[in-house]
Amino acid sequence: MLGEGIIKGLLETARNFVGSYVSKERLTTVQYPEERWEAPEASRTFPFLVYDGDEWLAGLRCTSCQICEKECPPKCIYIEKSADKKPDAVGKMQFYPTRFDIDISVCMSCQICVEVCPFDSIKMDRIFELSTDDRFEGLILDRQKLAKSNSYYHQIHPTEAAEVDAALASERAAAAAKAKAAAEAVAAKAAAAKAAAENAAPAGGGA
Amino acid sequence: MSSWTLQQSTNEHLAGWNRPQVIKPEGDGEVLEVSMGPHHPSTHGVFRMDVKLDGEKVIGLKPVFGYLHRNHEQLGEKLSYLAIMPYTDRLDYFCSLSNNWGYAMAVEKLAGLEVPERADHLRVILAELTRFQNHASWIGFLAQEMGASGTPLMYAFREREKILDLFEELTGSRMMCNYMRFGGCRVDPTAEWLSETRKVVQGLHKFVDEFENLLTGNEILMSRTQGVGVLSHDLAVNASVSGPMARASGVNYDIRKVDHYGIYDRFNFRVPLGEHGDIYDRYMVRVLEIRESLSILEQALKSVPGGPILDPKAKSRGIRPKAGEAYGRIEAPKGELGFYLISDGAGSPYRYRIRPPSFINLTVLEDMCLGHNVADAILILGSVDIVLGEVDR
Amino acid sequence: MKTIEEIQAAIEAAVPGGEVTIVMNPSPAAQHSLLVGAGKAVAVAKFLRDDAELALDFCSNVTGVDWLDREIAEKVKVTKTVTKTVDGVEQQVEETVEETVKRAVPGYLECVYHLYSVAKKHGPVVIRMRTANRSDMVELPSLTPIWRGAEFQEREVFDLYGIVFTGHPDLRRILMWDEFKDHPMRKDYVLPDDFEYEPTPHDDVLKRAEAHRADVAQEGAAQ
Amino acid sequence: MAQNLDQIFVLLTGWMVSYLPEWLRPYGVAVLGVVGVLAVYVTLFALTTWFERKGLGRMQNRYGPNRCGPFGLFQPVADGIKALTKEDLVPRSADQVVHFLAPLVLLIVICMGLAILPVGRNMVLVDMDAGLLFFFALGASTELSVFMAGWSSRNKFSLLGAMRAIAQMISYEVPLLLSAISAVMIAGTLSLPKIVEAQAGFSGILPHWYVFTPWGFAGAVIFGIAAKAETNRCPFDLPEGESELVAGYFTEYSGFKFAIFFIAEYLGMFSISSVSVTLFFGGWGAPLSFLTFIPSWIWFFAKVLTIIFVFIWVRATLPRLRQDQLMNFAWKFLLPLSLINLGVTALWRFMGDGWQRWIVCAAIVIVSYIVLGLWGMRRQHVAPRKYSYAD
Repeated sequence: MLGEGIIKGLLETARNFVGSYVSKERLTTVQYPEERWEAPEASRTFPFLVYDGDEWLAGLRCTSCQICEKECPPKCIYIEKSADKKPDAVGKMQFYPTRFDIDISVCMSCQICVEVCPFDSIKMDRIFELSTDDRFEGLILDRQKLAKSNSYYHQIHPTEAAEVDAALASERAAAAAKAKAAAEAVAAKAAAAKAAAENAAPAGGGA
Repeated sequence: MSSWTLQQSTNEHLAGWNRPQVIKPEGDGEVLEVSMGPHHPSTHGVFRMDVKLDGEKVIGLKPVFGYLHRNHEQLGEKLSYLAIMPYTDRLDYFCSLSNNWGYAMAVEKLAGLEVPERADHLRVILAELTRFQNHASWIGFLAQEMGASGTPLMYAFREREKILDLFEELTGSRMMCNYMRFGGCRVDPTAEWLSETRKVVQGLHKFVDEFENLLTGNEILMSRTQGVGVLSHDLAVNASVSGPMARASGVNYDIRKVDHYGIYDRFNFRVPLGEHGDIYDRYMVRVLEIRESLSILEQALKSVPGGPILDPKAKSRGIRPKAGEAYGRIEAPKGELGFYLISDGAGSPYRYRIRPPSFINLTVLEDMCLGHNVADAILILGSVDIVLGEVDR
Repeated sequence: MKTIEEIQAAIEAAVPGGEVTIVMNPSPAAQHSLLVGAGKAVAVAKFLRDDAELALDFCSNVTGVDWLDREIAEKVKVTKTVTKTVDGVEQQVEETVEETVKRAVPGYLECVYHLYSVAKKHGPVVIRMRTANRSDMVELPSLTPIWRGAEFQEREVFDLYGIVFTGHPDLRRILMWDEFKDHPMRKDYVLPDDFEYEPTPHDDVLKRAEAHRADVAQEGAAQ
Repeated sequence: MAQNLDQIFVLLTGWMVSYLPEWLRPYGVAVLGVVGVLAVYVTLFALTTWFERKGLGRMQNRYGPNRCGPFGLFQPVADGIKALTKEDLVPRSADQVVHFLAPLVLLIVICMGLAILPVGRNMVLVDMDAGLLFFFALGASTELSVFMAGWSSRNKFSLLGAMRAIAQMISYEVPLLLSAISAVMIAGTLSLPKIVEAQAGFSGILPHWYVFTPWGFAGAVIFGIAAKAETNRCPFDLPEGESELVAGYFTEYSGFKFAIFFIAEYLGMFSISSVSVTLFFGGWGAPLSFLTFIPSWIWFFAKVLTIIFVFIWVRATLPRLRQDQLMNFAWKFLLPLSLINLGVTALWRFMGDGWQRWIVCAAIVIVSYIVLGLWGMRRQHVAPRKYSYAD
């Protein structure tokens, strides 16, 4: 009443005026180009494609199954499938994308492509300084621009990448075990066949 | 397409209609027609009011919508259930997590999914944080519309920043969180995140006190808001006004209490009610509501259980609910946010409808503004708490 | 709160000839609805609002739904008199045969109201009204006089679906601009071909992009 | 030495004009004075835009401008360049001549007001006997240009802003004048330098400023409030209320014409704070007796800047009033209070020295403030409220 509230308010702003000089709590602005703020691990901007090893094309995990293309809410992914196959991260022969474009002027960073990808090949990046003067082609990332190494992935999302690597390793081990088992089975079969043949031969001889 | 003719409405038919009162201009009857918006500093984006003025007194006001219309509902009918989720973030871009919850809830009803304990706790925590930051920024915007050069808004944004940091740490994005899934949530928070949230929530008490020091007792704010934009209890109910605006008019209707959705039953909180239904009541109801939100947050953060965060039956991709329909609604910060879904068994909904609270709360804008000043009309519009992303969809 | 059948009975008792039928909702949500005939809809709505026990004073949500014309293939058991030769004697035998009958169900536009009670804190009661068809008989009575909250939402339904609400005080387009011709939420709405250059076209956009490219090429050739 | 420093500008002028022929000297003094005063005030204007943005920023927990030069000090220069290079748009249906004249009239009038301000000992451009009257006469004519701007733009928002401005400025001139009159009554002169001299001297270490008397304090507060309304500053910035009227009467101005309005607003703020410093805060006098060695002109500008800081502080805190409340406040609160204050001043004058007059005068001022305030809030139906919760 009678200006008391106004005076209270004035004191509050005065407190903040002084506070902004003494307390970091109050002056929270990050002065961007000079100061940089470490984004949390979960932070996301646009998708990228993970590749293993050093050769980006050979190591690309993407098998161009096109699930992300179908699920993408704003339809910003465009994939063309290859005619031939190459081994994927697990070692199976798979198709690979001959064209993989993401139009980041359309992408809305929802990370649904990451969620639906069964091959752990598309992940969210943290880069954001992507401005360009070309409105159309400048904002299209093709597969080469999208491809980033697994070590980069480890760098920006360490926890998640470690989990993915562990899962892939076990898959690889399983695949290897399976392959080994298959090979053994083949070998055993061959051996069995040989043995049978050997068995049969004397028998035949006996007859 | 059909050619239609607008039938003249008969008076008998409109007998019971709660129509806005009619004001005749005084004097020579000259009326100044001003089109406020779509580019006006305080119409919250691209909203327009066609105002008829007698001097500075408003004698007619027609809201004009649709400048941000993008046919969101039709978009939804063409997308899979999962792909709609990120689009709901963009309805009321201040409260993406509440929107997520509303939509997830409708789908859960449609598909009959259960939500695990832990996920329910997380949903409550996130929804209340969202409510806090929405209300705090709303108060800032209201003061801004009163001409307070942005100081309360800056303080609100300072605190909002802390909450958005929490959101980013958990969901990966500050505003477009896309966090909830049918039958739970997407990522499990770490223990550090929870303890950090506790710390932030503790700090927010001090902020609300400071905020109230700055504004609540201020004579200018009181004289600007008391007795302005009065909305009666009966009109508020009849015009489907919901949320803090209805409660400021004394309507005891909080969906958290009425529908017992989520696990709100377990927490102790009160529902503040206004008596006069003017802007000051709307302001105070929100202030008291964020204090209650803080209490809910403290209780919820104390009791987060372990366990899964997603219903094991649930799958997010390729969900195809059986034919049928469901209406799910939550108490979003702006009012009753409902999602109405009709499924025909396909991968995308046959009908996807949003009940946007701020759009429907605008129904009574003219009733509240008539007879007041232009300056008050702006303030009344501000007190409705609209976000154009939701109004125009 | 009353069950849906009780509500139906109450309405039948209070508004004779209200043509209220129950539409079951098979989904787990189990929000069944009442189909109200357009003729007495205002009276039914008034009853629902003013009845002391129901007191559905809060019209939460109003929305349109478009149901296209469709053909239903039903298996119907038909009893026919067939002339058969039994044991060398011709006899008239009645026989039940299953036949697939194709029936055209005319499409209609539907308006759905979700009602709640603020006073009694119960709900939802869902009522729906259907137009006779989708082309020329698209009138439904407006419930705005009963629930003011339906005002903008009915305008929206009119705008997006083209249901004409008779007795609505201010039935204009709300989201689309006044000069707009079509009703964009109808299922047979054809998108305008205002194709913009898109670097990564998809699906039907891709088709249209190719068509446009062909157009441009033709024009180039013509010149 | 202190004496010389205090009079440095006077001596400098004397030295410079001494090279001129005898008959030219008065003109030389005038030209040098005008150039000096304009230069100082325009520099101050530039600094103040920076100061205001910095202060507002800090009060709002921001940095404020800090990109142009050290601490963002060159921000005003950048703003000036921006304003100069912007396209000057004139609405097609506007009254071209009046639209062009309005900012010029405003600037000329405001600059004329600077002439009578005593910025230091012996430092006044024109020592008029009726200086205060001249100042208020000029202040009244700023309304003309504001209305010219609003009317000629042919914009509904501009027109509304102009109408608000007229009503507001005319209303607030009354308490502004009445509160100034109390100082005149005690000093017994309308000349600003003489009013300053009347406040000279110290009791112990405290100065004899009018603000340290009951009537002077009330007068200073009323003058300050009315000054905010006269210069359209928050919380009385209705004519340009951004959230309601886009930019009020200068909605349709762009480029340098807009900048002129901006300059005029700030210069008006300076001149009115200078007058309030002169009337109630002892002009160029030092605040404490042992601080007299600091030059008088430094004291004057320090006081002016302090008052400007209060302007900024208030702007950062308060929301805006509504038109009818603004008028009610002027006519039903400020006007009676300033009239009562006038009576109190008279009482003070005739009660003679002694402690009784302090008590009597202070009591009258406080009681009338409380009664008028409570009555005003009752009439506006403004009261704190209690809130209940649903069960």
